[in-house]
Amino acid sequence: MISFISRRIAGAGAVCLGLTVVLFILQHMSAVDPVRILVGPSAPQSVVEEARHRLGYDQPLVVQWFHYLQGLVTGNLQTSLRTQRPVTTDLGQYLPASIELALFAIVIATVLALTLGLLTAARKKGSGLFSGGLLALSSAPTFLLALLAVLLFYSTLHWLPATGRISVDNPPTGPTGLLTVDGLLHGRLDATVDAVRHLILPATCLAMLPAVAVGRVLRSSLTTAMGSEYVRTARAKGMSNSRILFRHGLRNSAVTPLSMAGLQLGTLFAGLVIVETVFAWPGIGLYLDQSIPTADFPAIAGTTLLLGVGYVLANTAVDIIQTVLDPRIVR
Amino acid sequence: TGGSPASSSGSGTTTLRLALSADPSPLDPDTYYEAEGLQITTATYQGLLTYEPSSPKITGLLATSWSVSPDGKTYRFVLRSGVKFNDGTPFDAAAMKASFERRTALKGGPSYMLAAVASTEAPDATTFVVHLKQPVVPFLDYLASPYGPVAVNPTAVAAHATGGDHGAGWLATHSGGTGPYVLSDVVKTTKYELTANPNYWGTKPYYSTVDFSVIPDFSSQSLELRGGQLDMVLHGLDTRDYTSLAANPVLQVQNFPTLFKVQVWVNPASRVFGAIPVRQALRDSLDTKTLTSDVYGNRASASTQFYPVGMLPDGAVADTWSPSPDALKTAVEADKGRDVVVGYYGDNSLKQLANTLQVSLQQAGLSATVRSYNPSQVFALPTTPAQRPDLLLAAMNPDAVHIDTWMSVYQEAQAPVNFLGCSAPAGDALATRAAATADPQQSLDLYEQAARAYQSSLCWINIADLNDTIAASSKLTGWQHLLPWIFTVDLATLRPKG
Amino acid sequence: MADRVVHEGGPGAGAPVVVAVRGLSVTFAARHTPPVHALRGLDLDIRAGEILGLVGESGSGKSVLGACILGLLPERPTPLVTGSVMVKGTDMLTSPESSRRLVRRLDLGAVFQDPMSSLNPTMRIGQQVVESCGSEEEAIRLLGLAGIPDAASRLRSFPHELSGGLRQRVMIAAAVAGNPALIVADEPTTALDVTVQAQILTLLRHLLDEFGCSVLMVTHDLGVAAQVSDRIAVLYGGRLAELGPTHAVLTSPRHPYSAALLQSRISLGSDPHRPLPTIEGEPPSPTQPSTGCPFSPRCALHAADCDVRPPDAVIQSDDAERRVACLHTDQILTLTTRPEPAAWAIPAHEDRPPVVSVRNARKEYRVRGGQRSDRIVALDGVDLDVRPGESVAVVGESGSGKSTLLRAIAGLTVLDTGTVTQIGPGRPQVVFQDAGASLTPWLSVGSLLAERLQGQGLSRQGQRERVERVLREVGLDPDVARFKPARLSGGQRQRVAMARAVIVPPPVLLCDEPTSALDASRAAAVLNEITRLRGELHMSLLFVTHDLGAAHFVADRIAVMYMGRIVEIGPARQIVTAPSHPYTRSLLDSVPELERPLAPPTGEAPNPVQLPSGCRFRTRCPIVQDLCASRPAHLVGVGAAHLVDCIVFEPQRSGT
Amino acid sequence: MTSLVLRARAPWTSVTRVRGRLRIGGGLLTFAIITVVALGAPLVAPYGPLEPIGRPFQPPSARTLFGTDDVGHDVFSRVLYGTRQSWASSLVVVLVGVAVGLLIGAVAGLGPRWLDEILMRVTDAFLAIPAILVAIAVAAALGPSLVHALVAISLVWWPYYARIVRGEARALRQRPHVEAAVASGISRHRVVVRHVLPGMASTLVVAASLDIGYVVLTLAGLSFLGLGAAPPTPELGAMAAQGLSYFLTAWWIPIFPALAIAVITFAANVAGDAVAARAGGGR
Ligand SMILES: Nc1ncnc2c1ncn2[C@@H]1O[C@H](COP(=O)(O)OP(=O)(O)OP(=O)(O)O)[C@@H](O)[C@H]1O
Ligand SMILES: Nc1ncnc2c1ncn2[C@@H]1O[C@H](COP(=O)(O)OP(=O)(O)OP(=O)(O)O)[C@@H](O)[C@H]1O
Ligand SMILES: [Mg+2]
Ligand SMILES: [Mg+2]
Repeated sequence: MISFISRRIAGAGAVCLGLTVVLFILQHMSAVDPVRILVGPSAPQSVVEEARHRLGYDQPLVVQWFHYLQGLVTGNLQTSLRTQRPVTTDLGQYLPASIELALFAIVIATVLALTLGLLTAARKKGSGLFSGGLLALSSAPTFLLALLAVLLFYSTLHWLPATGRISVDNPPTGPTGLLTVDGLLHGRLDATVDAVRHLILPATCLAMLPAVAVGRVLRSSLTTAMGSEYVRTARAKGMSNSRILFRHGLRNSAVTPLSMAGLQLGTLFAGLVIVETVFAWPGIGLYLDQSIPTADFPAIAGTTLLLGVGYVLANTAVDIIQTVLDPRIVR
Repeated sequence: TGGSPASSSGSGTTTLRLALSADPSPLDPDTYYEAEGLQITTATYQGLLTYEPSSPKITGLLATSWSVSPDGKTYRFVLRSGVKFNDGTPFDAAAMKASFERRTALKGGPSYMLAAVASTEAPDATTFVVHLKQPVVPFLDYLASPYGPVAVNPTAVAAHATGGDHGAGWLATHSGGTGPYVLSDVVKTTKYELTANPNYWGTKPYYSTVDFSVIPDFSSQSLELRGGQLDMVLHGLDTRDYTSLAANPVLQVQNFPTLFKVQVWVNPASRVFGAIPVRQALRDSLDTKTLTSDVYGNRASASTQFYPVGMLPDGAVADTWSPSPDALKTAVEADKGRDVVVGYYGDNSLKQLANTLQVSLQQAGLSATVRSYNPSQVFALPTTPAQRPDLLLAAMNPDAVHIDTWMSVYQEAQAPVNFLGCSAPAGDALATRAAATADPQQSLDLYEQAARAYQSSLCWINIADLNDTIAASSKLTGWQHLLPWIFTVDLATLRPKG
Repeated sequence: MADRVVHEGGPGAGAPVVVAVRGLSVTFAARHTPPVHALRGLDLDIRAGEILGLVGESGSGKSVLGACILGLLPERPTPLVTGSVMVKGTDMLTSPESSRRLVRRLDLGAVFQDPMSSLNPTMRIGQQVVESCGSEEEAIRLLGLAGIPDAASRLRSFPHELSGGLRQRVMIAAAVAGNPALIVADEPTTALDVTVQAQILTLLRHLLDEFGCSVLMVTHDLGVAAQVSDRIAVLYGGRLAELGPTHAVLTSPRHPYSAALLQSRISLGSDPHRPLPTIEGEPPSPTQPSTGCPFSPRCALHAADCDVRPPDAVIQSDDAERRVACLHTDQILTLTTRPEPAAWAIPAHEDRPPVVSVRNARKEYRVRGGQRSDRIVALDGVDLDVRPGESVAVVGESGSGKSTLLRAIAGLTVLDTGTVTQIGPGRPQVVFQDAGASLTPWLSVGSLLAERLQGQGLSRQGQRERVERVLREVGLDPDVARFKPARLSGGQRQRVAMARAVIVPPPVLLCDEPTSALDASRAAAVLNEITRLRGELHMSLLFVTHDLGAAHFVADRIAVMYMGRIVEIGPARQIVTAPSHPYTRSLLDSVPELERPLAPPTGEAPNPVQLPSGCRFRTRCPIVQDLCASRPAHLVGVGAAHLVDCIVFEPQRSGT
Repeated sequence: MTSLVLRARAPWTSVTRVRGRLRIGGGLLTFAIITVVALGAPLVAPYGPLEPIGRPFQPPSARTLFGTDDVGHDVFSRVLYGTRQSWASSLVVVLVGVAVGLLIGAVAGLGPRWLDEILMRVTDAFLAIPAILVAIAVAAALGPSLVHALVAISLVWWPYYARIVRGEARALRQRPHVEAAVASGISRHRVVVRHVLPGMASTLVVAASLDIGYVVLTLAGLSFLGLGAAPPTPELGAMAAQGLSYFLTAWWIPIFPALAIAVITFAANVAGDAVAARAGGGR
């Protein structure tokens, strides 16, 4: 198990290195001049070169990469060209928002997926309709989904806010950076409620794709489980359907959906970038989105690496949970 | 949330709610050099001079009067007395001197405006003297430019300077100026809050706070404006949006003239458009009036002068022609079917223009394709000739109203933003001489000659003069706007109707 | 149909009835497939406290009947059910799910075929028993009764941590919880080794005397039924063929099918010198049932009146306990006294040097997920010779290393140490246990067979002819060549597999349990086939099986394996009649014969990862001595070509 | 990780036979129609994708079914071509993925252990970071263009298939029929080609068909971030994304391409399920 995890982490490390290399080369090839953007279009060339030198962009690629790696080990991801602050500082600032959004999305996705799976497995009426509808929703491009949601729930129905994390005055700050939690910690229920209202739309849009992906797998493995012989045994014992579903069905069919969930985290991260842009959600997705047009390489690389690491950790966790869930799994 | 425009959220404070489409780069006036967020710097900082609203006429701001030595090398300013920085520190010549030095020291983009400054003096509190190495014709315009040198509170800088950054780190999210507003609260990628400067020397603004929330998606901005969550959308909507907003009784759309010119940049290396006659034909084939009204509605007016308004006396270098649609067809007979790339840099309107241009090129028998450029690509063009399109549609605006700020930035052969490297040596020579000529009238004459040289090079084909278009709640009035501004209005003069 | 006159009665009828099945018909109607008639009008009673053995070949409807009694028919394909199944006054077909569930909880218990898949793999066995018995103490008690050593400590172990036998004991413990009126046991021992099967059967018997509940013992093996049941019901084509007291049915069957079943049964007594009697033809198709008696197409007594309508199982005039569904029971004796088929002409194998000889073969497997040190010794110093034309059977329980040995000879497994030398041209061919799975599903039979003719310089035409010939040889229609394996029946697939092996006659034919998945009559046919081919093609034969009967039938010599070692090897007859090794003996005593009590070995087979020191069998050996622990024995001769791997027989001791 | 992807990429048993049948009809039909449209776009489309046919911003009408866009292109025609474009793109990505994956996976699954070790380490490494993130990073570095986006995605798409194939190969290798083939003494090459590889077809087809929709969405996402096809390329994602600014004033410009995307994805999913149901049944 330990060796397995370490192998996984090592692999991830390798990728991150590889990724930086790729990015460096690509960025060098690509016909963009970040420095020019940085100092401003009409600044004279002298000023540009000045800045280029200051930022070390005039050094050979290998040297630049080496410096980047040096920074990496000391947790320093260079300075963003756009915000001119250390990328780590920026990420540190935007991360909580993304985490909160992602967590909510995960919760919603889980609920949807479970409903999808259980409805079908329990052969409830309308399960087909439900899953069909969900599938249809998840087939729409996320940004369209998001805009339609805004149009409907914000400008037409006036039910939910469309942008930002919170709209109460002087919202609670610290310790966690998750407004919902901090609200509770500071006894600011209004803040928590408001934060949740802001979360609903983006989180739901974000949850759609993963929910369906996981839901389908869950549905399949649940159906298999419910057709299995140990479930027949349980029936023969005279247990009620629902008890069987939860006691015998669910746990045995959890493994596959879990790994799917792990994979879907990738989709979720990608969705963050889009959803945060539409809903003006101040997270790393938005950060990445704003870094792209200015070719803010340190920011792009930093964000990607951060998300990558998160992804690996999450999937490793998934594997551990699985071994707990199913005693037969050995790694 | 919600509420009526310009809502009074209790306790006598009146709030104006605006949106930014992205986090502006650090708001330190000595390095800040972009459009998004100019609204904030202009409201928080002031320079010695400024322009009169919507006019090229320079007027005093922190300086009440000024004189220039005959050799054009010494500028002497009498400073406004009784001015305080927002923290109460009195503003004086020393402060101005410090500000000049700070800008030079920071070597930011806009620092080039002071590149020629030899030294500055502050003989007494209200006298500020600048010595130049050589005459800089547009110097006064630089001082009036929104990106020009402004008064930055030296005590604040001293207090917050860390590691020789001259307080840049702190000023990225705070303000230390003499402007009507103070940057009082910044939550990056979320909100920027301005509050009225308690120590402002001028008439207090009506709105005691101005909130900017970062809303990247313009549809959302438009929705929030309609829904009353925003009082103003500074830019980013498309023509039809503005039309429908203008039709909306509770909203209004304001258009202010700017120095923006929508131009077709010609690539001299182009197989087709390298030849002057072809450029000529291209120009003649364009019906700028129809184009402009089709694409921009009243967000722009067809260009009639070769340079933005106020840079040269009206009509000095007129730039109109009677469109002859099939001029091009005959001109490119030889190049039938040749591939040409029409690039564009900017919003959907420019995309539209690019496509229309593409169509007429097609009809002329060329096989034209459209390519879009994002900022990082387009500003790399001067250094990456391989990436250059045959024609580039772009709308640029200079830092100040002076013609030099246009020629030296966009037109001279070595100009930093001469995208396609097209230029006219004759023009360059004249422009250089003009810039070095102290006597205003003489240099103006030289500039006019340079202008004609550039015009006849047909490196640039003007299409339209863009307005700064602002959509807002119809309750707002008291609009003021300066020519070089963009995405910006004078917040201090805004107030509710009646 | 419930109001039909039912011919139950007679002496035993006095006993109260737990389950009354009346006119039960079950048809599975899937949307795109023809309806499957699983049961067609069944009347049956299960009396209090009796064990009713329900026998019949695969597809005869045994499991479906069991499911009906439990009220657990699969929802789809939707079954059409008529008739009634009354359990303790509740109709398990029509009454609401809630009340059926109540009956299941209170009055019924169930034991299914495969204990591994029938237990929840992610739930501790303790919980699973508690689910049906309520309290942990009770669970411990039951597990104890089910013969699980120190049950209390096992409560927290997961199914996959137990041996097959223990798992089945857990199932049984759960089944007898809250002592139900009836336990439905659907082939509870089919998946188990003979020794374990024998243990389980004895356990069942013993438990019933304890709890006094009745059992429906579903099995396809008459022997098993014979061992435990009071009465035997023979099912054929979804109908009751014969029902009666065990002894009576086994000694004097009245239905031609029962009779044929008894004759074709492979047992230690079957005569190896002549073909086994088999039932001609194929079993009835469940999709187009015949109008008349389902058995008539294969029946020797078949007459015109048989095909009018299916005969009901009527009470016999002379014996009210027996019911037979045949119009010609009077002629039954003509069947049982049929002339035996002619003996085969198998050339006695010459004493030329062996075609295959294995020397000191050793093979270890690393245990997945265990420590690096954990190894399973699949083969440990095995020597074996197969002479030209000779037939050697390797018997042993699951995990004893039979297949590994065979795979080593076939060259599919590389030995860790030791040698496999093969004299003569051509490589050995293998017929695998699961013939169906050993045929590539997406290739036609023809191409599968032709494949082996590559590089024989045959024209397409020539190849086709060879294929057709070999198909006829194994008794298949040449058209089969065009079919994909999926279209063939189990028996046919087995034959195709054989054809594939012999289309180019190999020096040695290796068979890995070719019959263990087949019904008695099919198995008999296959054994006949193998023996015949062996004679005709002068092949040697290595036959791996866990069935001593089959071994005795096909083999000249039998090698008995235990935990990776050959513990005894000798002439088939001697091994079966006069076994020397205690393990061989207990193996023999575990074989469920019709009229012989079982004497299975005690205890569990040791964990292959930590084998006992010295002799591996000592932990279960009835004649164990202290020396056994000290060192492993080595093979010693106890007769002509008869070797035993047991200290007791080693010279210096046998002297004293 | 080993079986992670394999397990994760197995949503196909999901469809019960009955629903399977119902869906197979609808799904495959839509699928077929889309493919036809994609292939026949030039024939079906009333106008060329880049040819302005009238005034911009014309709402849907009899002449222009989906209205005209900001340049006066016929949105309907562009959607048809876009369908073709997106279709081809996702097909390319998936096929490249399958090809590379098949090669690497098969070598790993059937080759010697050490080779398997190496190849799978590499694959794991690739899988350790979500494909789409890498795609974003790469496309961002390369600059916006459909080709770049495709390159970016293809670059990171194959490992999934490598995993699937490798797993399948390992599984098949243990299957009795392969053993039997080996035992029957035919050449190793023949065993691989005739007895092993065909066995992967269904799994691969299923995985691929379920993926197509996902790729289309991914492309759309990249386009939204300005990393996809640059205008005026008729690529659905780009059309929808760049049309977003007209969301409120000329809804038909972004909505119809987006709907097309949704339909493709939906059909691909359903059809994938259907294929899966078939494959599942076949097993
Ligand atoms: N769920 C089902 N769907 C369709 N047909 C079924 C189903 N269950 C059983 N059958 C059919 O009903 C008939 C009887 O099946 P059953 O399982 O009772 O036979 P069996 O005697 O138990 O055979 P075996 O000894 O192999 O278990 C067979 O033809 C079988 O194909
Ligand atoms: N490929 C393998 N990997 C690991 N262990 C194996 C493998 N093959 C066989 N074994 C182990 O080796 C031992 C002998 O296996 P083998 O299949 O030869 O027994 P067998 O007598 O054929 O059993 P069965 O009657 O069930 O076929 C068993 O404990 C089995 O678990
Ligand atoms: Mg059965
Ligand atoms: Mg075996």
